[in-house]
Amino acid sequence: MKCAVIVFPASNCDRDAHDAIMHVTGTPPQMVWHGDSEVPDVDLIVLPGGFSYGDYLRCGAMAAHSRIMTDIRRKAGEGVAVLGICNGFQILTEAGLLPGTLMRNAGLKFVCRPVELVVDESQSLFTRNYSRGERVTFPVAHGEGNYFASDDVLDRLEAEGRVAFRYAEGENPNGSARNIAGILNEKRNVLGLMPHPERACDPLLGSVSGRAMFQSLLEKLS
Amino acid sequence: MRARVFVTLKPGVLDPQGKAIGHALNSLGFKSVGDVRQGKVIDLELAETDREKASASLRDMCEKLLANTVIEKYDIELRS
Amino acid sequence: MRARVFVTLKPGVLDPQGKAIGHALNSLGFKSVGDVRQGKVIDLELAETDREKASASLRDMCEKLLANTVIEKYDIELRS
Amino acid sequence: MIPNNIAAHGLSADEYARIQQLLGRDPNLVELGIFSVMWSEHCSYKSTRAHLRRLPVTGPQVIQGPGENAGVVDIGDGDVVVFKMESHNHPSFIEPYQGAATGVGGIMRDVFTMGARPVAMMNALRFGAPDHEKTRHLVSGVVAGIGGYGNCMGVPTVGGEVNFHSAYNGNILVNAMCVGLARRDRIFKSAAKGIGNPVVYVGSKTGRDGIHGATMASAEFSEDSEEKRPTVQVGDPFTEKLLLEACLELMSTDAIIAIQDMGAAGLTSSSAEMAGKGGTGIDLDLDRVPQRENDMTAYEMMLSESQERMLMVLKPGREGVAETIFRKWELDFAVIGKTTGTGRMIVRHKGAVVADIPVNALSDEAPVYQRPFTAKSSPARTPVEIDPGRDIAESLLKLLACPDLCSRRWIWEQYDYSVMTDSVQPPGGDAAVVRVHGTNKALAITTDVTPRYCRADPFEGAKQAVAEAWRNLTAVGASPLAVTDNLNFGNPERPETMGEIVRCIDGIAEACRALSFPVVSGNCSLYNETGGEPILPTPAIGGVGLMDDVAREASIGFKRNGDVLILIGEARGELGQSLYLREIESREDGPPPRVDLAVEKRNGDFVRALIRSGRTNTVHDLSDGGLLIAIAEMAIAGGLGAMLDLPDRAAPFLFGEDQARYVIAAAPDAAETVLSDAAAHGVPAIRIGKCDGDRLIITGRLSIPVARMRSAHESWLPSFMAGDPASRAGLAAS
Ligand SMILES: Nc1ncnc2c1ncn2[C@@H]1O[C@H](COP(=O)(O)OP(=O)(O)O)[C@@H](O)[C@H]1O
Ligand SMILES: [Mg+2]
Repeated sequence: MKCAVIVFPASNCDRDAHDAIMHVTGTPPQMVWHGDSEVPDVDLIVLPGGFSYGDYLRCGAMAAHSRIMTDIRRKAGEGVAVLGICNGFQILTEAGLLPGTLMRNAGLKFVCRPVELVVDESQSLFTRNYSRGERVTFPVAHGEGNYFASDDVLDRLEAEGRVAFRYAEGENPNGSARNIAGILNEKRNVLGLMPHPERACDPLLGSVSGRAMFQSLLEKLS
Repeated sequence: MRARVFVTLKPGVLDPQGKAIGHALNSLGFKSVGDVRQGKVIDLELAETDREKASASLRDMCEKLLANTVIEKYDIELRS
Repeated sequence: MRARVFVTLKPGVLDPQGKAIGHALNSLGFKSVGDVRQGKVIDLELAETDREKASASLRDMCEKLLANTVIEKYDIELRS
Repeated sequence: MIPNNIAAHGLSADEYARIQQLLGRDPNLVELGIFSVMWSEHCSYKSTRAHLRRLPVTGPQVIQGPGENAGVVDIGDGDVVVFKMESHNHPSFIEPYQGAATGVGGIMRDVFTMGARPVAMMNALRFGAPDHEKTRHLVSGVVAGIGGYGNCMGVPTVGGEVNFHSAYNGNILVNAMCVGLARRDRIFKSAAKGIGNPVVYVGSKTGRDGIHGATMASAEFSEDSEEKRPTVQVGDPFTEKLLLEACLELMSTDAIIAIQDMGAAGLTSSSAEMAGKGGTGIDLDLDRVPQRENDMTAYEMMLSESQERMLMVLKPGREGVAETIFRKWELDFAVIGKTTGTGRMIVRHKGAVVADIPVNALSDEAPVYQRPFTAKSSPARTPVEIDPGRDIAESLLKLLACPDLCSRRWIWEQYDYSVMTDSVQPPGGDAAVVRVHGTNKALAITTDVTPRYCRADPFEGAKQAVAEAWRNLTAVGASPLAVTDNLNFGNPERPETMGEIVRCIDGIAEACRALSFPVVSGNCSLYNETGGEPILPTPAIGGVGLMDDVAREASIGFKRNGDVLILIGEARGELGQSLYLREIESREDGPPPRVDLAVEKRNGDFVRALIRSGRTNTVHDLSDGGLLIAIAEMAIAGGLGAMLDLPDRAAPFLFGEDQARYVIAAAPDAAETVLSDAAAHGVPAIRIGKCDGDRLIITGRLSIPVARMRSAHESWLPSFMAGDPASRAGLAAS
């Protein structure tokens, strides 16, 4: 599997994403600068977490206009897998590649902790190595992860099986609508999620449940 | 030319922060405070003298960057 | 009564957000944009009909909670 | 020069006379400003310098001791750890969010200036009494500010400490520590060498931020409009993140001769220090300095404390390489001067020379004082009287929920502690454990001091701070390496306060020497007093240790039913200055616990060996609150109870804060070996019970569900903070 991790100004989980992918798949991803006009020919594009452009104005808003995004939009349209984690998820919604938006946490504070998630949809490139209803633990670390969309959009996401992950009952760290933690696009080749699977790939760090996501991708995309 | 852009949440979109401010004000003793909503104000200097052109350009900025039209609306005020 | 409170950074105080927005607008092709500063706007409903009293109370709210007067200033606008 | 103006610049008449003598004339206003900041307590350490010389600063592991931007310690394989702690107390009191945020930014720059990538942040915080009107507001702002900056930088904040005490009502303490990693052969220093080399300014533009308070009073500014007032520094972590990446990128080339961050007194201190250390002169042209505001004066530019800026001396001809990198990261870049052979700092503005000062007048000639002091004698070691009839369960629950002992989760969950995927032990344990990326090694990090001990007995208290840091590192299985300190005190011109400073330094020196735990960097923050009320003497100790095998780490949580609990170390029942006395008996008196450094070392070395040999992976050191609190914390962390069988059930045994002690849990067969080994090493060790069920039980005296202890421990801080309207409204991060 060939993979690229995009580096925006003040991305800060780019190295973590790189290492998790390298660790699970054995191949180092290419690091691609936001100012480039083209992503190399890869099977998976990762938009990592961080504070692109300081999260100023709105999280992900400025990164969504980076030069590289034009090509990402095109490649996503052609079916290349795109994974947006945390700030990457915010960028994907700002870029219109995923519906809805991420608002400030209901508790109005940044929150960092491991949270329990329920895999709500295992029929996707990203989640096929999980089973539906499986519980996994990924850390969250964000100030604006409160997923919001109109009721129609939420109904549609649910009806089409596009809610990939939900926070387990009582675990919602940010007030997100219908406990949504991660969603797929219509063609199911784009996933955005607030929790960090790349921080859950090493037993020393408390959870390895993120590995299955990278393994799913590896098996499907190789 | 100077311009001020207001970016506020659309009616109906929940504003947890505004609500929290309202609560905080009530508990500080400002009992007359009802609904509170918070938005952004962006002040810009523009090297543009034509008001029409400035307006059009500001609208464009709002659509492209300054507002997230999924949840926000914007208003533009030209000054001087 | 409805009121709008503007909370903006005092002149001279660094505004990293405004700076980044200006930068982003320039690189989106809005070359006429110069200095940009960002602030907050807070819309409140008040169960108060006396304008004087409303103003005084709003000023008090700003001093106590809405503005951080070490770095921010505020302006109050009464509407309707 | 008008006497008023001299005083407003914080200079004494004698100091001014000395300046006239050094210059051979009267200084102009710009020069006066430059002297005032360079000769300030903050930059010159004039009250403490003579005493700091007594600290041990060397050791086989030390590569760079005090004197550079941060200390550097060898961790093997060509890797080094670079660290320092620094205070941002006063700014955080004025504007808690920005004060704390820029404190974090400042200490990170100190570390990456040395060529290190920051890998962990710590914060040692002291606030006023919980019921003081400002406390909540300050807590919420400071915590949000630390998180706001550190989180954006993508450097995990992995631990710290927090105390509440009325002595900090008017002077909170915000001490931030940054730990970074570098390669031994890629360390950067600040001595400007060579003549004619370009001096380069990078980072953010210069504004009127945080200009020395003196400017407010000085003549030139008296008629200035509101717009021109110096302002509070606002942090821009986004720019700092770019600056970090750009600097590290440039450091991988060979372009840099010297580099220095612009911290307090910005351009002045960075240029004077670089030239001073390099033995060169320096010429600066202020017209080339990137400026954020119109019409800035030379005085303002030289004294501005705008954040996120660096000064570098480059090899001639490498300006282009550097500029390309900084432009790529969209940062300002300007050649603003050059090194010279004149030994003078010459500043030009609008074509005129506005300052011309011999560089050594600013550094070597800065005043050093032997201030008079009165040293307090140690309090008498008479037994502390207490009410013997109190209910243990009630005391335990009250202590677990008290402001100084309750869980700090409300704080650390606002910090991204898991970014960089090396935080093997997140906040909540004795020391944070951070893996050295891509290796099996790990760093252990802690910050400690018990100010109430230091007030009662500065010498013993300071020894205790070092001993506790050393013990916390040991408790996770690390070998303590070295220390950074942050000496926070009141006004040194008062003999009693100066006595606290002197005795605390003596205590640190003695403990660091005895434990082979040298001081490699540090910071002093004096004049922390309001209305004649000084803070408690607070010499915060930041300790760093090394683990060769990260898999062999111990943590505090109970892990298995049936594990045997062993108390290591002798219990004398020392209740003087204990939290038990303060919280249960409402008294702050008596002598603090004795610190026997030889015993500390012996017991600690024994425990570390147990961890390394795999006999235990459950260890907690005993400190605030004593034995029963430690056991309760272990039970809460592990979600597992214990059945205790204690030789003594009186409060002094249960809650005494005797030093050099640990509780460990070991499997039954390992426990036998531990006890016999201890006997062989002369280490006191007794069996005190076993892990069991979901309650903490002392038969006949106490039986409390772990869940009940947890809720007592977890609820105080969140409910306390819920009383802050600004925090609840999310306005702390304005
Ligand atoms: N300001 C803070 N930021 C992050 N973590 C903190 C802070 N204060 C305390 N902690 C964490 O809470 C735990 C308990 O702190 P403390 O009681 O001071 O530990 P100890 O007594 O072992 O020194 C530690 O893991 C510490 O790192
Ligand atoms: Mg401890």
